[in-house]
Amino acid sequence: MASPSTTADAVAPRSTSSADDNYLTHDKGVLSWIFSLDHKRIGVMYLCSVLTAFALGGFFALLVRTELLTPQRTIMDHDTYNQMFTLHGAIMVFLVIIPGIPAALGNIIMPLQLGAKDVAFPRLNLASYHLWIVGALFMLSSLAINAVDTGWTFYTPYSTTTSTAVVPAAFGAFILGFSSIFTGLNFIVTMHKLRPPGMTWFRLPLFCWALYSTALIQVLATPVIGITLLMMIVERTLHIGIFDPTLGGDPVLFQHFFWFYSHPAVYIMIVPAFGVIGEIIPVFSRKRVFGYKFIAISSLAIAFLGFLVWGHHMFVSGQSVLAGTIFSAITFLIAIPTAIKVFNWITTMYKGVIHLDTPMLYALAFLWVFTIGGLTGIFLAVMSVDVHLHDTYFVVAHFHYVMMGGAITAFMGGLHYWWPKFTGKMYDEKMGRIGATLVFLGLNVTFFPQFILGSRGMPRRYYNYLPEFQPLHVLSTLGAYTLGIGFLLTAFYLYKSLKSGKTAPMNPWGAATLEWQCSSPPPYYNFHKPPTVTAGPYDGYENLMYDEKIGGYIPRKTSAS
Amino acid sequence: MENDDKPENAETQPKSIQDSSEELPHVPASADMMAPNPKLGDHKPGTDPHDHGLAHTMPVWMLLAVLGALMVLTFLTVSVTSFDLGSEGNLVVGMVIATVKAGLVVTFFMHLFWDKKFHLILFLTAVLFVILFLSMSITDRSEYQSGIDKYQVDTASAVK
Amino acid sequence: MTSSISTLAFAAAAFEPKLPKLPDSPYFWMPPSASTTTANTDALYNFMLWMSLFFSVAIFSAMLYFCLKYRAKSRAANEFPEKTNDHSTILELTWSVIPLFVVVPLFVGGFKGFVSLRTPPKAAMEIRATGQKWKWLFTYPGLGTPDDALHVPVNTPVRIVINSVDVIHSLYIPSFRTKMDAVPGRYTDLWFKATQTGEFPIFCAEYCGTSHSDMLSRVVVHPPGGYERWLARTIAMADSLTGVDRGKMLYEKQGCSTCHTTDGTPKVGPSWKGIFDKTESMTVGAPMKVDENYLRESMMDPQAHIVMGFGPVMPTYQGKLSDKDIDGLIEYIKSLK
Amino acid sequence: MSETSETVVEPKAAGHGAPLPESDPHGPHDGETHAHGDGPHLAHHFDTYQQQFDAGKLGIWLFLLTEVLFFSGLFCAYTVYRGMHPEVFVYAHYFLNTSMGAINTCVLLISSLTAAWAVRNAQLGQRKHLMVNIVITIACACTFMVVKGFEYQHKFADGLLPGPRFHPTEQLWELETFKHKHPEAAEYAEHLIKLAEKKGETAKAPGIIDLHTPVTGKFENPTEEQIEPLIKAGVIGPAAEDPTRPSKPRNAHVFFSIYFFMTGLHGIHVLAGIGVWVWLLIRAKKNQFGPKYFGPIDYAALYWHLVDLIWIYLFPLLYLIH
Repeated sequence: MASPSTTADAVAPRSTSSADDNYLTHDKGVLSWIFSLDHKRIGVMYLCSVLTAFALGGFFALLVRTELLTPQRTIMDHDTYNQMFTLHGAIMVFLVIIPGIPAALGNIIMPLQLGAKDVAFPRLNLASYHLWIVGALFMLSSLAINAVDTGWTFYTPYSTTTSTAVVPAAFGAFILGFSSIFTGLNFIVTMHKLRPPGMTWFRLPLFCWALYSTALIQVLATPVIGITLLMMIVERTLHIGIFDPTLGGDPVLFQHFFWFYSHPAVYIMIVPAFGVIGEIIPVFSRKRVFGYKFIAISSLAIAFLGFLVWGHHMFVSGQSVLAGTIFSAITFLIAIPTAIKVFNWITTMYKGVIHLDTPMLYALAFLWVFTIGGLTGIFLAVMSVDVHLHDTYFVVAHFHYVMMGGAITAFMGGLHYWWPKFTGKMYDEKMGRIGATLVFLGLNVTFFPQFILGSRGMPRRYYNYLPEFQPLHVLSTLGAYTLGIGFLLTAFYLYKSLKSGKTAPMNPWGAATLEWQCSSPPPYYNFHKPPTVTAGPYDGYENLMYDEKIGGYIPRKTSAS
Repeated sequence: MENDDKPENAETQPKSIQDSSEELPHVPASADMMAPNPKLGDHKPGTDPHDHGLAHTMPVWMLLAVLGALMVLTFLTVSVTSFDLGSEGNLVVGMVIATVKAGLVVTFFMHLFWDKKFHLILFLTAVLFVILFLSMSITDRSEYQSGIDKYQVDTASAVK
Repeated sequence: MTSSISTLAFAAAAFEPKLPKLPDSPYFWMPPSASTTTANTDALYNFMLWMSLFFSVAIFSAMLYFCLKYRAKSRAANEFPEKTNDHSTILELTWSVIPLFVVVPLFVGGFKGFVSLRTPPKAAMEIRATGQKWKWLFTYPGLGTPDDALHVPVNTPVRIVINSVDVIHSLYIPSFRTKMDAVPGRYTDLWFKATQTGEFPIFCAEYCGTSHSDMLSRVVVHPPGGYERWLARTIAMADSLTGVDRGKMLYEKQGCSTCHTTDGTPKVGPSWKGIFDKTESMTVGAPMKVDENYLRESMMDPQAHIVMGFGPVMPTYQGKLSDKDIDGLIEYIKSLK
Repeated sequence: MSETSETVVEPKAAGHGAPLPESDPHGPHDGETHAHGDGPHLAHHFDTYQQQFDAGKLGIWLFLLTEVLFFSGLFCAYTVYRGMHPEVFVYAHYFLNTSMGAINTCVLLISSLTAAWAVRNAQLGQRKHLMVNIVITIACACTFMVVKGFEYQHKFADGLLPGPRFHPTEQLWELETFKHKHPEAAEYAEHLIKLAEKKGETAKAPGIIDLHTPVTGKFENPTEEQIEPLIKAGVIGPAAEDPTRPSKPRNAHVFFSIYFFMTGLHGIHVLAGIGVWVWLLIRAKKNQFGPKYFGPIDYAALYWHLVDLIWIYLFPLLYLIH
């Protein structure tokens, strides 16, 4: 057992050039990556895979938006269009957003933030990644055979009767579910059992709290989608008559099964985003986060309430009035913890010293976009209004504001925030700011017109549409192109930073959480001695000084003398 | 949230073993392993006489007694089907017996009685969520059943 | 002879497939309001619109103001914020409770509106709607053949009993702010009382495959007496039409035109032009000659033999077409040389 | 932020915690080998055996949580269909072999005992007893699968398959289990069938429509015992597939869909369990378990008890329908 570190160690300044032995250089060769048990390497592999999937899903999105430039055929036929939006949805949900923040960024950062040497079960962690790859291959094999055209929701009986390759896609999602369960399980145990001395629950960084809440949902909800997809696959192949009405089954039951997972899954996607924002805002405001406990507990509250509201996706599905009423009532309660978070973040900025670097720009974009996404969610929770808006572009706009605008914006923010840490390189800050601005503008131009379209009655998943809707569709497509350019620019300068970026200092942003006390990139074993934690995750900014020579923060010398 | 931040009790030396006919020559617990661990510790040894090092050890008589009880309950649940207790009565009795059996397995075979309370909470959470899932789906289902029945009557008469 | 020609001309004009037009709306956000069911929805929607505007303006301006006011000069300046509280239970409880006060009335309002949307008056006139890939068919009391448009009298409560023959569809009338899924294997329903005469579009709102976006229809709200006149005219016409004319009418009305063209281009199903007497290879089994028997089988048991290159998507018309109808369709197909 | 009292009071370090040396003086590490010299089974990122054991235990409990929810979908489907079509379940349960189910229950309970006993053996370092208990567990699991295999074989042979392949070779009233329980009803059903055949295909036969048509002989006034079991099983009455004669209830195949899905998925779990136990037997033979390291046995036993637990519910739900 390691003894607690001494004070002298604590303030000794360290050079930033300790990159000669870090997790990136520790072992060589492709196999040392593919079979690595190191959480950082697994996280980096996850990140690369998720970004590849994101590019693919984004490409499909651009094709879909291009097709919608005109009310009739533009570049593809009906069926191709249906396959494109299905693949866009399935890839973005199962391959990008769900693993995006927890499995990629969380894997790299969470054990470091916690002060642990690794996650609790490194092999399970690697298995989770390998399962992700297998699941992704299954999903893409559907693309190669005859791409699935059911929409990402796999509603029966359409999914059990269509002629496209539903089984590989659904089986892929089934496998990805296990990948997600393994990550969640691992994170819960890690946070319970591998905290170093002094790291109390209320000293956990908010990112860890968010990942903990997410992991609970992953463990509790994901098995249900597993069994649901399995039943759907068996229904399709053996016709067992559980979901197929011609054999005595009930398609609405499928929707209950599906949304029992997929609504909590929405929180698997957005709660980690809250965590990232909770890290960025205090660091870039140089101020403790306001109302730490309320934010931490509200993540848990959202995770729990998220299980009780799945039926709000089914107000017009033939669900009973009784069930609809219960689900609607609980749905409104989610507004409370969500509002707490937004208000607390804004208050954190009050009287701070705000640095508008790229991560902070993404965080501000998140606040803007998520506020709109959250408020429009209230429209959809009101039952009578939802009857009009359900399955229209209003819903499309709402969940893109939350998923794309919330989860992806936070993911981009987190990526930029931790980029210097896990790559050891700085990116071009000016380009970063331009990229963030383009993404923010693109987002709003793409999705805001869709609120109007939806309110006016434009149904979703439409290939042809009434000519009256065209101007707003054109605007939306132009926004999508802007988004595309923003992401291309981002990819370009991030790639450039890997090749020729400045060496990153240990602590470029002046953060106080533990990951910034490792070198950049971190050493193979993170912490030789478990660090002793004596303060909260957002304490002690006043003990850090910006040093222009190294371009990062170092402990303030005066406190040692 | 449980609090696992209390420094751990150091008293974890194994108890003498009564019924080990072929005790292995295992290395005595190293000082390192048994050292006070300030890091974690929702495990509080020394509070129960069957605690053996890392976890609780079940006495043999208890294991056998539990199996006996389970067997008796299995016999009971089979024999009760020959009595007519109404359309739902038999189902309820069957489920009650099954739940008692499950309770025995969880409490004794799975050590949950001596295990950390958090594990119990986890298990109960799973049960709670299953109940939630089932009850809402089934409530809704029984509410809209009439639409299905009417349709089935119509289609049945249409076929004729 | 002359009467037959004039009927044909009339039929052609009446069944010309056309895109429903979205009527001009007096509102920016919403389509026109044309039934009694819109009041609750529109009121709540507008309330939320203003509430959202208020909250987002408040949040955005606070955020932007803080960014400008408290912006750091540079990192090198090493500024530190003045000490402020890092939590305030009273403040945080306040903004936990504020949303509660906002959402409770919203829930109650939405609940009331929803219950009234789902509770048709007892005296409502009943029309059946059947969704199939990719067509809505409406069956009226007293009219044997279904129609592809929804005709209703103004100021009369109408209950639509919905079901589907294949996959889930959703009957959506934006101008009435109402929508209901058509679920195979059961009935669902919706009701409304139209307050404006005219034509309003109907969409299918639940994704149902290839031509989901072409599954459009219209609701025609007739002025007083107009519905009865329309019904009488349609019944008379349905009885009088025979042979090719009947087939052509059914082609337009029964959804055949969604998948089969009459100009030779294959769509979801084979084109009817010149198909009669042709020998086609089948997906399963030996090639078959497209004769009267094959055509009849295709309507009654569409999956039995499928022409090569097409999918098993056609619903059965068993029980929906009379012998007279089938003969008419066959005659019509024969006429398309 | 700190609300908890600290045992180690330190001056505030820069930021969140104390710093760390850059590199590990213990030299390179590969995978899970340890750096502490504590013993062969302590993974590098754990400090003590206790920590490692507790982590594993929490992990396996979380895994059991996912298993419970995984099966919950099937239990939900079961409950919905039982509520919707009670007659199908009454009808179908006559086709199941209760004694085989009961034997399997006992076999699985015994294996659960030996699994729990194996944990005790591992904790006490009794290698031979441990191996004996694991072998018994595996033997019981194999017995379970063999019995299950016989059951499946009978079902296949009798045409009791899910979905459109459901073509039972025997009618309900021809079954021994049914005849034994309701002899009068079986006789009455045979009589109705004969009657229907005599009247010809088109004739209005008994069954639902005119169940009480005057017939001669001992079936003139059918008694409760003759009719009730048939109506409850959906053989005659509104749920029957064929309204003109005794038949199977509509959608009877759904029961067998659920039966095969539930028992099949459970069987896969038993097979996985056998695999795990074989692996642990090999490790036990190598003398790898002792008081400091018995986690794998404990975790496998917990998994095994859960498999048992699910069967405890499946048995009355599938085999003991009244």
